Amino acid sequence: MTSIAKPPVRHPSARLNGLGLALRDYEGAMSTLCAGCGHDSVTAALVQACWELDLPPHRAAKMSGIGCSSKTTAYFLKQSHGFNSVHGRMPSVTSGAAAANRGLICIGISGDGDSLSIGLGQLSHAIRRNVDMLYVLENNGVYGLTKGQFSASADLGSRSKRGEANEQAPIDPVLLALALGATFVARSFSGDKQQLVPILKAGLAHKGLALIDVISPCVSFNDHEGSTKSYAFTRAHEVEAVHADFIPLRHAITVGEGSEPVQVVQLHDGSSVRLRPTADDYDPTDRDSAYAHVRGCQARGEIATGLLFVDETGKDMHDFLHTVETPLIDLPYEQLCPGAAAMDDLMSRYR
Amino acid sequence: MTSIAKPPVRHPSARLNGLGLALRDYEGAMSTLCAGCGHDSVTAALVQACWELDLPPHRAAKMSGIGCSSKTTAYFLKQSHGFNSVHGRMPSVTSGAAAANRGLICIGISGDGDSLSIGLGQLSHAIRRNVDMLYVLENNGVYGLTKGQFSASADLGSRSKRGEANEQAPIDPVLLALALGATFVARSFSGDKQQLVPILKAGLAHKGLALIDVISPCVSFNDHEGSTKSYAFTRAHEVEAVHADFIPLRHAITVGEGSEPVQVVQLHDGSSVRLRPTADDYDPTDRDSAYAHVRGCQARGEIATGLLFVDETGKDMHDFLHTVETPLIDLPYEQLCPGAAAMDDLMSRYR
Amino acid sequence: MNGRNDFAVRIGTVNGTGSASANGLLMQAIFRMGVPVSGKNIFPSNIQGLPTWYEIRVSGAGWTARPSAIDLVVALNPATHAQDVALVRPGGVLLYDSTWPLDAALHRDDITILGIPFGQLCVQAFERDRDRTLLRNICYAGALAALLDLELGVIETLLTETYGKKPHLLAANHTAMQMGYDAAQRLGVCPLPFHVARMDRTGDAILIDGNTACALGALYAGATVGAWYPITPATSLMEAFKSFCERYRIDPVTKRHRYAILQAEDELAAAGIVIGAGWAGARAFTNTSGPGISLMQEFIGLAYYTDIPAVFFDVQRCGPATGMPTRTQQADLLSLAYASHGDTKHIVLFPADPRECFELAVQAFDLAERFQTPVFVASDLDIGMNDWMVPRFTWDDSYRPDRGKVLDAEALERIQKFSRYRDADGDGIAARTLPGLGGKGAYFVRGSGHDQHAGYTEDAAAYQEVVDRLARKIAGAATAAPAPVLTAHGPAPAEIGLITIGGCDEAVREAAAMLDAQGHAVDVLRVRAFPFHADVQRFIDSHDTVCVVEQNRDAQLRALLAVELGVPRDRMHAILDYGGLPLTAQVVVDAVLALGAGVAA
Amino acid sequence: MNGRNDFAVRIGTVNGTGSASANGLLMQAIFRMGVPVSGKNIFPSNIQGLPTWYEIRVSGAGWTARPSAIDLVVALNPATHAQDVALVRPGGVLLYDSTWPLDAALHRDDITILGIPFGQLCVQAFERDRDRTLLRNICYAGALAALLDLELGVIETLLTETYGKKPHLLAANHTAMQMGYDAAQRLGVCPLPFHVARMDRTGDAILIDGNTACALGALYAGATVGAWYPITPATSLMEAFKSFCERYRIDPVTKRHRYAILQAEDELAAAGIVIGAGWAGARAFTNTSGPGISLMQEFIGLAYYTDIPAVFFDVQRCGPATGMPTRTQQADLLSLAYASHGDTKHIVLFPADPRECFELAVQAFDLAERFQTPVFVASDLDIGMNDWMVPRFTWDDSYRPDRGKVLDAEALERIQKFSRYRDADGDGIAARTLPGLGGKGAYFVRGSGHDQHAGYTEDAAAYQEVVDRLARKIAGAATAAPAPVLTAHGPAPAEIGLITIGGCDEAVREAAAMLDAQGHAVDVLRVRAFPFHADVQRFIDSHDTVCVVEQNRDAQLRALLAVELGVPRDRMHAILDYGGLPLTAQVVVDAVLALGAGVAA
Ligand SMILES: Cc1ncc(C[n+]2csc(CCOP(=O)(O)OP(=O)(O)O)c2C)c(N)n1
Ligand SMILES: Cc1ncc(C[n+]2csc(CCOP(=O)(O)OP(=O)(O)O)c2C)c(N)n1
Ligand code: SF4
Ligand code: SF4
Ligand SMILES: [Mg+2]
Ligand SMILES: [Mg+2]
Repeated sequence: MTSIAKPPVRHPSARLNGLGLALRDYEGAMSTLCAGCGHDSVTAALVQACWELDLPPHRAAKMSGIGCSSKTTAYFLKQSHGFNSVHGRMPSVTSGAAAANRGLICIGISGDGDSLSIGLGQLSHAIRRNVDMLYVLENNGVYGLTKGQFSASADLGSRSKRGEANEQAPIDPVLLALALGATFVARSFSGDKQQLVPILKAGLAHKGLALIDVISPCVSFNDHEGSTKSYAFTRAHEVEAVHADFIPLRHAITVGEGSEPVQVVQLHDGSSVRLRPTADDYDPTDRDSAYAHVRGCQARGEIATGLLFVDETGKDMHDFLHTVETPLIDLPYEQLCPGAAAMDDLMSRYR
Repeated sequence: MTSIAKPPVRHPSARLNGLGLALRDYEGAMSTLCAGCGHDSVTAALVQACWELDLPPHRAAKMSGIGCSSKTTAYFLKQSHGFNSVHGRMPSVTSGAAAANRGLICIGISGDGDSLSIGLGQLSHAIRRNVDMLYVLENNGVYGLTKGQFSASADLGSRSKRGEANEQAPIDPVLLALALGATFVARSFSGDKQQLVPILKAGLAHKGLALIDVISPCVSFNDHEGSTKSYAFTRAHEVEAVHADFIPLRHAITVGEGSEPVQVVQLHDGSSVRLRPTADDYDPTDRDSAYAHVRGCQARGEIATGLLFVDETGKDMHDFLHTVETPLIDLPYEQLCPGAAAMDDLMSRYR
Repeated sequence: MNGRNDFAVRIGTVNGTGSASANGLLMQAIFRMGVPVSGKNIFPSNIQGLPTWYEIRVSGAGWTARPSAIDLVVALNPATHAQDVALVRPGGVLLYDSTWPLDAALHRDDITILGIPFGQLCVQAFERDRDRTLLRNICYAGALAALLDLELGVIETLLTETYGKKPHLLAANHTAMQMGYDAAQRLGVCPLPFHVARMDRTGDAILIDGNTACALGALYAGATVGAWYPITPATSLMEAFKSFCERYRIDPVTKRHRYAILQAEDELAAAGIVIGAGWAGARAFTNTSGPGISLMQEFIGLAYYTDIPAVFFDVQRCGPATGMPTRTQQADLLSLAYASHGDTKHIVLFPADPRECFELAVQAFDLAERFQTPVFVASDLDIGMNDWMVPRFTWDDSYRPDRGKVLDAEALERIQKFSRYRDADGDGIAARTLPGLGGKGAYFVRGSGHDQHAGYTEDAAAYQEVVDRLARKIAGAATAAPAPVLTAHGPAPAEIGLITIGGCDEAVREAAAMLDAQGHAVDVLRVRAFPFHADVQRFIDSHDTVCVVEQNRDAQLRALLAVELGVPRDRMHAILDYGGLPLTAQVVVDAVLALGAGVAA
Repeated sequence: MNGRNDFAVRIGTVNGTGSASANGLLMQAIFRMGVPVSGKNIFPSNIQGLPTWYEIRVSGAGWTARPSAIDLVVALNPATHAQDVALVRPGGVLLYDSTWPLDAALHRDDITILGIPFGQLCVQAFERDRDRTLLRNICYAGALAALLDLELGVIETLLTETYGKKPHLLAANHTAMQMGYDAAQRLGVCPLPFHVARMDRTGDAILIDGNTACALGALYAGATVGAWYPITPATSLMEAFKSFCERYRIDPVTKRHRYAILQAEDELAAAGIVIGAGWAGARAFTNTSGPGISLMQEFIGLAYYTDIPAVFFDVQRCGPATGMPTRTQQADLLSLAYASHGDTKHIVLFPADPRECFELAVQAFDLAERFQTPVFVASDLDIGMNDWMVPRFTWDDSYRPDRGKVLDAEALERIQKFSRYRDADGDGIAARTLPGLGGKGAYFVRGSGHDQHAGYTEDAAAYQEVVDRLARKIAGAATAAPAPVLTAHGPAPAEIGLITIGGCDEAVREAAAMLDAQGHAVDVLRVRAFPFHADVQRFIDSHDTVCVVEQNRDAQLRALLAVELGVPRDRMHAILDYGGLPLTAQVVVDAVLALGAGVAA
């Protein structure tokens, strides 16, 4: 594989966003994933979401581990710095980058192998630390890049290409995140851009870690009959709990259209998500009802999708750290070094 | 520290168990933990439980990671093999030992640092693999052996000895285990031997991984005013959901005494636990109600204890592996090596 | 390299299009014609759509190293035309898929350029897209059959063996093959000057890859527990072990397994499982590559310090970091030899080809149990994933595993006190007991300081006694581990001695022959184990010029020789090749000749 | 060692009983009397109830290495009476707590045995159990004050400084001290032949431990991100950094922090955080010990291969595995120098004492940013956790961090195309940009194969260009890193050259002086950085007999010298000490003399 740059032609009539950028400006290198791979749809949704959000490319930091999914970071936001780190350890690298420069908008991309096997501890602790980041888990139930072994998210009874059934219960990142106290938990489907784009936008605007589990089928190793992470199966079993509309800061917020119950969650930057539950009495701001809903869907063989839970009041890593507003990397050295006089003074403590 | 062997004097009138062994036969080396450390009470409960269960010491394998808690394995069952491995990795070592010799009764001891920080991934995956083992998590909210830093189970607002308040939300091993599909989940308190011993016994008899979160105060670093893992705080806030009585195989099972509602769960070796919920309508065989109960307690500032959930129907690691009944280490070499004729035959596949 | 039964072909195509079976077919056909053949797959680290190459070398003389020059390039991927054209040796041939044009700028006068519209032919002949893609490969194989004079009968037999049960597929493959064959014939150049002619030099050989061979070794050694985490290029080792177990290790009555394969959550866990299983008495192993070795460092030190047997297959790939997962290297040598913090030293075995993978895998388990310590088998991508022609494997039914010093209940009876780490025999190896035994055989394993009785200690002398014993133990392994293999130029030492390791062997021996042909006498010594056998020292002492040929940037084998044998570093010339492709003889020849004055005829 | 201002005391007690403050009091008092003093804490890896020792050495000549012999043992723990009695040098003194009897079998004729019932005195004098335990320490300190002729005024001042704000405590401490003092006076032996007499040799010195000093270095270097996972003996480094930051790095107005300290979930995460922060442009560091280094191997390789600065403090302890966490060693040298799989080589700095910890910590950050690579500061438990007497630290306000080649928006404007890994200056160091810059400065970091433009590659030449650059870059660090320190016997090279490293320095220089006194001329060279400075080679070349003195079993420093400089291994005699305690001069002297014939007077 070699990264293939796309020709930088801009269509004259291309629509521009608030920053005067076209959609193409949010794209990256040409994908080298398999034709039809779910991950490429996630890329497209990310491009769309960032463009619609007027996200300044230079402020983004694209973070990933290793896997087909983790290659996604190369395929969008070519004008942003990116970091394809080591397998399962993206969360810690992102924590460090975010600690050093709180001005960065961290976009982490991972896979089910990367996040739920080797990286389960790091994902869990990034949730606990509530690093301010978007965390997209491109979930296909297999290790794509190493050719199709079951991952920890493979469902009970799901069959491999060779026909073997998975016997171990899956780890559901959504339940895990809810149990660990995540402040933004969603699930979506790479095949459902309508649903995915607003969730990505809300996740980007959320303060703290926004975990989005995206079912993203692997056409090479897990899209066959008998797989529960195929396009067909996901389409047939997806049940949206809450539809999210994202309303950027600059738009007026209109609450409740018609008779539909709508809940508006104000995000820390002033933007908001309008949550329209499709299930009765579903409260996306109540952690326990979200958990119960997901479990209920599981019991019925359904896949709960949508923005399942959001808590905009939680503290994030920088709150815990009590760091100054200025990114640490921008502090002048003079504010960091106590200097010679302080040293002399200090030395008397050691006599 | 040097391991100090206790003098092997046996009191003539000592009560003997079914194997003709006295309680002292289940003890280990002299503890080198701090006087009053909760972990020593857990040790005593383990000794009691193993003795009462007539557990054959030679069949036990005592497994641990690193920490004060992990030293526990040295202090009981001196006639058993033990393995004090590396920090946070006891679950994998135990998985290997159990895979090699399914005849072993694996007793894993860990701490909150060992299991919820560095070892979170391994604990989670041992749960998923449902290794047949007792997993005792001696939880004191701090790293004892490294002198009292907050661990990932430190509660919000709990204060360190120096007075600093913990700001990050705790990881609750019980919620985590329930979310991950553990088949036996309990919480107890090292100060409550009455409750702890039967739970340990049930855990030992359980087929699959039995996780017992034992609040086990650290007198040196986390037993002060302001700590939420102190003896005093735990005593004051403990709420028992279900009281477990363990009934060994050889005893007759008497269901329901008096008017108390009692539920009997048959364990795979024929023994059983009698669960007596102290809360109305608590069903310890329902994962979701257990989860809800623990969350409910949390919300009220209570600590849910007791045998919270048990599912005796789950498959364990050897079920997933479809391994033969004979421990792998006992298979004669002849049953393992295909031999020369098979080799000759096989070679034709490579021509 | 440019004659009958002496040439090389390189096929450039796109991965995920199914060319592997066509390449295998070609290899197999040549092999069945009795002519030594070898193949190297040069593939990208992705699943579909990127350039990939396959090199086939035909060598009546039996050389199977990667070819130093390419006689015929088959260019099926327009994206790599430039690269592909450049690779043809002067006087060689380029065959391209003329469905797409070849840029005129790429034309070369010094080669023959042939075009066959494989793509177009398949579009005309087949309906479904998938078939068109897949059968294009068989189509070029057919063309090569004509160009290289392969026996059609052999090819037909192979097709029948593969597709016999699916007549529809068989027919389609036959059609595609014939189509390519005919098209090539029409070019009027068949056979090419370099082509295949039946011989009888493969009768006792097989074509097999090293990962399969390692798996077979583990199977025959009686390994029962395998734990791993997927990683290229190690993955297929456990996959092969699994399929062997499914064939040979299922209880015929209960259908239950006489093995346990655990796909762990990561490499740390895989190492832990293997160590737990080894402690419990099973022969256990894991397979991984560089990143996994880095992650296992802590656990490796634990097993070393607590005398626990475990076998680690490191199928090396190009480092550092993630590096090039589909390229080969021998750059984990230092990481393995001294793995883990603190003072450690480990037994490492270096197979040179799949046959040795099999043999050394078996020995690895014996050494691990005998010395109660981690043993590494350092293979690499080239050995592990490419098909090599090697003598068929044989098995001696009288083999019994060397379990080392394990005390059972009876043996325990006979001794007063069991001290787990007491060096009773003076060889540094202390007897162990297995969990499940209990009683006075029970002991406590700890990675923390312990004395010879396995008791906790912080006492300097008691601590030192144990680590000194470990040093003696591992030193003893130098004699027990496989001795180096000498390929001598004559009875007396030659002037030049080449020391090499692992898969470099083929190319180095070929280089020696080439140098010989140019009047330079060269002996070759291939090291097979660390710590080093005394013969290695002797070899160095008896050669004026010593070169160490290896595939890494930093001359890691040479470094180990300098440290362990005390040979001055500069007494050994480093010949290094680390671009990620298997070594060719020419690289070695050039390097030796470049030593210049020092090398006399 | 047995005279005025030249002797050593060893105090044996039980940990968790508060003896540290008494030992500190004694150290401080001697120090304030102007007499050079050093202390070594020999403590168990648990929290409470086990034997622990503290050694104080008084040396008017200024030697601060661990003493080779003990003149006075204070035995407060009956459990270790046997050991403690055995340790007294012939002619020395044993002082025991006669509250408990001393087994008659332990009596020795060649020493003076004194008893004071410290426990009993405190039971009589104090009410509460806790006070009785704690004040027993001050009581023995009082006795030592009498026996060693410490100035009471100095002690009173110290007590007042510590307890001045708590009159009740001050009074109790005073009572205890006086009680011990009086009891000792009554023995009729005060002062002992070896005792303290005021000098003026500590005026410019401080007493400080290396972990505190490293923390101070990080503070002054402008490090803003610290990530760690607790581990003995590295823990106190981050704790010290935190308390310095709380003092100097809190915004006076908002009370917010100009630093971020993350207690990570494990060492892998700590490494990841530091690398992420380094990439983002912060000066970031982690502190750990051997097991952590093993766990960080994969990440270290990533940072090496992607040119990311990061500082790692490895406070070494006794390995392998968990080893002896409260004992010292220098056994991670190989693990650090070649950390991670694949070809790697890292900059490692070796401070010899706390003052150098401070200086090299600052340099570590400069080197890491200048060379864009992980830099290790290899300290150890002895340096890190014991109080050393060193010259006070000074700071030059003109210091500015060397940020290396970082392109800002303006610089970027001036160039056509930004190629992250292009070696424009021929020094192997390519300019970087920081995230947040965007535009043409944006690039993609990958641990997989990349070319000089940071593009993905699997091409051999493009790959090699990058790893060759890395090799050049690190080679260049040999000159930039701190040069070795020579302690020459005279203007011309002595016959014997001792090479040493880190905390061994004190003992080795003392040994050189001792050997000199016996007529052997010895030069000492202390290596301060890996890769090695050219002076190291010169030193070896100019000495007939070369010994390498280090604290590990496998002569790791010597191995590195053999590999990197090409010095034949056996050209260097290994002098090894690895029982876990700080080195003493006598060990070195004995080893050098044992070389025998080779060493002329
Ligand atoms: C330490 C380490 N172990 C193993 C690998 C091999 N490896 C690369 S990607 C991958 C799994 C990727 O699975 P997932 O995260 O689900 O991504 P997908 O390819 O399915 O999108 C593995 C095991 C590696 N690169 N590093
Ligand atoms: C890899 C590694 N990192 C760090 C340590 C240091 N360490 C020893 S015990 C421990 C924490 C123990 O905490 P916990 O498991 O809660 O046990 P406790 O002492 O509180 O019972 C740590 C961090 C280690 N031994 N190994
Ligand atoms: S293998 Fe699967 S996950 Fe990877 S690129 Fe192909 S379709 Fe996507
Ligand atoms: S430090 Fe705490 S956890 Fe450790 S032994 Fe003491 S009381 Fe127990
Ligand atoms: Mg996946
Ligand atoms: Mg703890």
